[in-house]
Amino acid sequence: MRADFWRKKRFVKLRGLVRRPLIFFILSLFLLFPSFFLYAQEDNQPCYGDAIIVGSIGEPITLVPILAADSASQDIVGLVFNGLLKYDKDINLVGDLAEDWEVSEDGLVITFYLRKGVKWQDGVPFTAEDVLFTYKKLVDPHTKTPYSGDFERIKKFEVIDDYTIKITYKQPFSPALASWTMPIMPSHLLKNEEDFKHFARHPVGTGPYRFIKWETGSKIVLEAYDEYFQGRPYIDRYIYYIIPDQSTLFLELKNRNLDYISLTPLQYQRQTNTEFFKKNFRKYRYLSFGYTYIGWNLNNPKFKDKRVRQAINYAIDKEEIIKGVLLGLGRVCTGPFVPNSWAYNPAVKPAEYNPEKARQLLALAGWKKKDKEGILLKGNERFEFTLLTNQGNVSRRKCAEIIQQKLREIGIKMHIKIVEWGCLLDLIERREFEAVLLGWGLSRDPDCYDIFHSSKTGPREFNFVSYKNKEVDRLLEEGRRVFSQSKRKEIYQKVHKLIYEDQPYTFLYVPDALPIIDARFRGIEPTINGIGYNFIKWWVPKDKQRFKR
Amino acid sequence: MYILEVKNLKVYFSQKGKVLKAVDGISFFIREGESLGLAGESGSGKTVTALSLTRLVSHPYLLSGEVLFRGKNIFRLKSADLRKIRGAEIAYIFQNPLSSLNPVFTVGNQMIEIIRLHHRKTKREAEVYALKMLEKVGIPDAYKNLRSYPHQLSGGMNQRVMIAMALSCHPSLLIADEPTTNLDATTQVQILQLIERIKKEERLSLLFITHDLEILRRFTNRVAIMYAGQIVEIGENLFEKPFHPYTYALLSARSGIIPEQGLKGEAPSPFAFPAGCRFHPRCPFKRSICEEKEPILQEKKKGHFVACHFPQTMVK
Amino acid sequence: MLSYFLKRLFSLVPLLLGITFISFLIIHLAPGKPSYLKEMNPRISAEAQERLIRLYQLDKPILVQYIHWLKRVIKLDFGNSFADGRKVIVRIRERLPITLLINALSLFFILLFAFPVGIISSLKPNGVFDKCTTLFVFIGFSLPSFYLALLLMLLFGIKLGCLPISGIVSFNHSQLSSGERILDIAKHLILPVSVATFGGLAGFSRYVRANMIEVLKQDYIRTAYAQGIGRGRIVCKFALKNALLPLITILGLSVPGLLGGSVILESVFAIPGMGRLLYEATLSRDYPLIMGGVVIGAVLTLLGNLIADLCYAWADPRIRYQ
Amino acid sequence: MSRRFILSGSLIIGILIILALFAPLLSPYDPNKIDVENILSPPSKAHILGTDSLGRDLLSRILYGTRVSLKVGVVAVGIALLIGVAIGALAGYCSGRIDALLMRFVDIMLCFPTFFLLLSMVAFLRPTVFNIMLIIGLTSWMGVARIVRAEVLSIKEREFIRYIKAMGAGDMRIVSKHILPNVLPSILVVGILRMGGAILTESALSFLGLGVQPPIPSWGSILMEGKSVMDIAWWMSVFPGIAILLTVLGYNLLAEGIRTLAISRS
Repeated sequence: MRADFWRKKRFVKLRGLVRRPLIFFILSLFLLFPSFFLYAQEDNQPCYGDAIIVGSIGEPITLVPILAADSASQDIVGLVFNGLLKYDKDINLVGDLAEDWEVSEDGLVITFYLRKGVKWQDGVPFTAEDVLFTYKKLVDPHTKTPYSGDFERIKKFEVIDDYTIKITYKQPFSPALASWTMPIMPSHLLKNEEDFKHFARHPVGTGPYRFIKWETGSKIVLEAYDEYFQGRPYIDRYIYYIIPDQSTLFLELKNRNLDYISLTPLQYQRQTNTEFFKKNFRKYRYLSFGYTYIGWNLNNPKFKDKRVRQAINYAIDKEEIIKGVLLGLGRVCTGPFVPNSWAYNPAVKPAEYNPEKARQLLALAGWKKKDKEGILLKGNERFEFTLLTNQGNVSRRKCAEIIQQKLREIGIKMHIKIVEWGCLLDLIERREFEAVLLGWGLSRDPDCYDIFHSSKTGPREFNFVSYKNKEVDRLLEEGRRVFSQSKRKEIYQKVHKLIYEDQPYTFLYVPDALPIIDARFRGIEPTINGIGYNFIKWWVPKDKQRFKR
Repeated sequence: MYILEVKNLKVYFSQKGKVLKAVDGISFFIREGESLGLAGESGSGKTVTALSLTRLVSHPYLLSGEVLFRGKNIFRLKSADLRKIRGAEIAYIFQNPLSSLNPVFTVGNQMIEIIRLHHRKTKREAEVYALKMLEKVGIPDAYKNLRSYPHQLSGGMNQRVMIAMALSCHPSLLIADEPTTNLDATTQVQILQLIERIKKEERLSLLFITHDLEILRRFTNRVAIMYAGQIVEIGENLFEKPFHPYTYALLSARSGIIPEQGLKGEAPSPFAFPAGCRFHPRCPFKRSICEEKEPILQEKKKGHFVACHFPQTMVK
Repeated sequence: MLSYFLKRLFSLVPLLLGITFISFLIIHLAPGKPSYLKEMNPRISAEAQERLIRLYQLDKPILVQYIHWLKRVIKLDFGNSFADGRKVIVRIRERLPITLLINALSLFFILLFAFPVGIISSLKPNGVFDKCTTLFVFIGFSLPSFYLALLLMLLFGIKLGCLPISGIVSFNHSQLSSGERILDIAKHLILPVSVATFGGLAGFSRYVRANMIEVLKQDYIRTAYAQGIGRGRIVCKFALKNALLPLITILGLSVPGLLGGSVILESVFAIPGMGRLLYEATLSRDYPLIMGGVVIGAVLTLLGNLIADLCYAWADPRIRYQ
Repeated sequence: MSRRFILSGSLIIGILIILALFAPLLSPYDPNKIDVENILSPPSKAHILGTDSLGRDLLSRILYGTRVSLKVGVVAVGIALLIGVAIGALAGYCSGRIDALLMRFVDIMLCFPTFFLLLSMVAFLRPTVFNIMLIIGLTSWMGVARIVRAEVLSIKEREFIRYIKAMGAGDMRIVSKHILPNVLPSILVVGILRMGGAILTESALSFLGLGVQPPIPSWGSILMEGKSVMDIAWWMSVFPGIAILLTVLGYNLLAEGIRTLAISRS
């Protein structure tokens, strides 16, 4: 019905022409040749216009950049705001609002030279004042921001002039640069607003798109910002529809009411191979920045033994999981870095599926005998444990079920407990778990100090598996001190190897991102950084544009 | 001329696959202006008889025979025609006036409803008329009581309302089904006097059903006695000279009211009546024939019929 | 009448207090903590988390928290949602209308169909019509609403493709003319309202039938017949008004069930209503939002009971004049 | 009529009990046998009802699901009856202040949207099968309490109880020996009826993903999975629902049959 709405409009026009075939024919003779050249030219020459309609399951929670923690919020925030720095297509940090930056010899001081002539979307010039304001808000104890951590390492924040900032850190901190991808908020608008209440739903940034409106539960509309400092984006409007149901989302795509959604593996493999989809859409597939793992509570006597963890790694067939859960759309994960990160160590090869080796390792660890049920025994203790995961994530649930089967085959009885997210966090915080099945979404910077450093095992800290390795600790500290990427690469590749050796996690898979986009969009160039990095360069040829201004 | 004549009326019900013979072939008549009393134990079929006279019995398994009202066979009437007779020609007064009046409508509302049903009257006129009727049956403060709900009135008052409703369409036959049973003694007398008065005033014919033989003796010309779905005795001066042992037994009960278990033994089950005379298991005079052959109603004296193989001449 | 009303209204206060206190207790004693984040994020430091907990006063004893909460609620301030910092009242106001609309519509259709169905089957108990409706009633009782929803979605949404299967408006709702908008919402409401109606219809038509059978046995119905009143009028006026009485109470009591049913219905059809809001709030331990929802739910329930009581008193003179 | 209800109801329940008991014999496959080569294959000779999204045989899973559902019905109702009868009998027998207090409590519990109560409780306890049963029991005893109280109140007033009391029997004895047996028929009816309700509740919880834990096959959780693949695997959302429908229908028929039988007897 909704699709018909569009189709009908176009049909009406066509029918009008077809009804007078002769005129149509003559007209086209006149028009054909010049237009041929025109179009050919336009096919390579980006042009302005049209709108992109994005479908999303989730609705943003807030559009205040320093509060936004969910992916839907970040989708919008990323288009409306800029940070001082950003990642380019090869995941290198480049200037965004900062034109240039300097790191002092000792790594303690970072100086940013801000871009001049940048204007907020309400016309007010962007200055160092805005950066200072954003910093102050980030470290203000009354701000409910989850991102204060990186900024609390700042000793001194100096505004040299309107376009120069000098930031002094307590210690050298190389991830600091990455932290300044944090979007900057306008001081002049927020100085007097206490809790961002209005701003959260009416943001003003420096970014390529201006916020127009947000209809709760329905959609968010953005419009190209004509004076964007990197040039106006080609696509006029960005419409973000919230459709909280996977099947409806797909149905709307099929009706060509949406231009851009993320597919599930099932949809990618089974439902989009028709002629219709091939003709009207382009599917993309690239590795995402995240991985799924089992975290072992290393304080638990069973999992303290490295051999046990290695045995389990051998016993789980990751390829089967990727086939069963992702329908093949993913890669085996070999450590805390994903293959498209520069920190990834290609020399680390995933352990093969080898239940025999697993049994041997377990036997070495003392799990030799089996009871009537076929469960391994060590003394009187049965090898039995519970794997926790969160409710509402179908892939993890399936993943857990496959692992359960595989471990049962080597004589380990695993129970699955699916609890809601809040509950899971609580259990993890209190260390009341044996194993958890979770995923990490990764930032582009490889620093994983918070996850694997032995000092980060406190109650609300993220080394909840209590992993302790002196060598890894040392490397992680060094990785934070050193600013040179080539040196850091060396360091993190060592970390990668050591962690895979230790198996504090059983690394399972890196899923593929599976976006599908209407075929009329041009300029999409997938790289290891995905497709979103050059969104402002996407365009639609004039004759294919669907939405006129 | 008979106002009502009943011929071989049978009313059966079906319960749990068995046939319940509530009324099993009775015949009687009521003359114009006459009062006929109908007496019998509970479950003998009195009320069913009364109801079936205007086809009021619900879901009968069998309803046969003839009921001629002024010569018209009620059982053959279309329901629309029947409705014109109900209330307008044949009116009822029931036992338990409180439950017989609709609890959620005012007295006035219910009266106006039926007045307007049978007469062409505006609401206003109907109300005035209802007031008049209430006054006629001796309801004080009629205007206020017209706006009362049944539960706000006493039992006697409610029965007066019932009577007023019954009279409001000038029926020619009034069927009073135990109208005084659940009332206290003084009210009973008042209601009976009222019925007697209006009967005279309106020149009504009356079918009076009751347990209370004393009342019948005082208020009716003739009496019919029912036992197990049949009339066992009918006639004038029944009480002076009953022929049927059952009637005799009833009369000899001290209070004159038929008690629930008025006689030795139990009333027979309506699902399976005894063969022969239905009274024989309890009859002190039974002989072998009583167990085999059913007695038919025979005229023993002029206008006095008895169904008994050995009618006794008994003087009370 | 007024004093009766006030008395009833007053008696609701302790009930409301009891409900809120018990919920407060359950919610806060339940393990798990508010999760403002949908995924774990290593960029969020432990100190930042501590700070949030202090800001939300979650470190105080439960009773103190409850009293704080109560004090604010008396001023009609339900606080701000943990999830997005917006006022609870605003979030509920956004979601409540659609839930009420669906429930009101389904209630309307339940009544619309239940009365004829119940009355007709009561006229001839065990007749053909009655047997058919009995079958329908049993299936209605036994069919899980979400399963019916799935079947309807499968049939109308996917196989036939003629009805939308989720949400309440089409994605291009705001571009439609106002007439088309209403049509659009109506189309989206067909499936959820049918599902909600079906379940309720079974039970309710059964009640109507049982009550009618009971009432039709009453003496006053016989009186009405004896007075020559037509059957139609007897059933529709004399009997129905009496049969209505117990139904009013049942309607009043059905409010919590309806709210509970909304959770499932709204989850299946992805409707942004109260049920779903509360469900999500419970899962993410959004305490202020849960409590706001509990209060709204309890108030609606108690109001339902109160209105039922008042209707009963209005409809039944026996109570009114006591 | 009532006979036919009882017959068909007990036939359905009987068959289900047999299916549950002999599930291992009747199932063509191990219900947890994962087969990633056969994900979501439609009904065929090899898999009569098709396979799920991990390639497991749907028929086997539904058969094993019978065990969960029947168990949930019986245990949850047992708990509800235990609490409901205790509170109802106490309130009805003691009357006065205790009665008022208990009934107020029942009122409060009834005013909760039940499902919300369930959700909070599920969060409170870990979702093992037993806990699910416990929670359903804990949230469904109120109706039982009310019925029992009403019945106890009416029986208490009867002559024979007064007589027994006059003979000096103790309260406990009167309640357990004389009153409760008289309440038993209505408890039975309510119990059977609730069993259907409990099964519905369990499947609804599992459908929302809050019910029994995998890999235990529960009809509700199969349906949940079915919804997510509705557009490509209709069998996943059709068959488990039929199982729920039949089971609950069985209980409802049985309860209705017994109820009408009890009414016509008395």
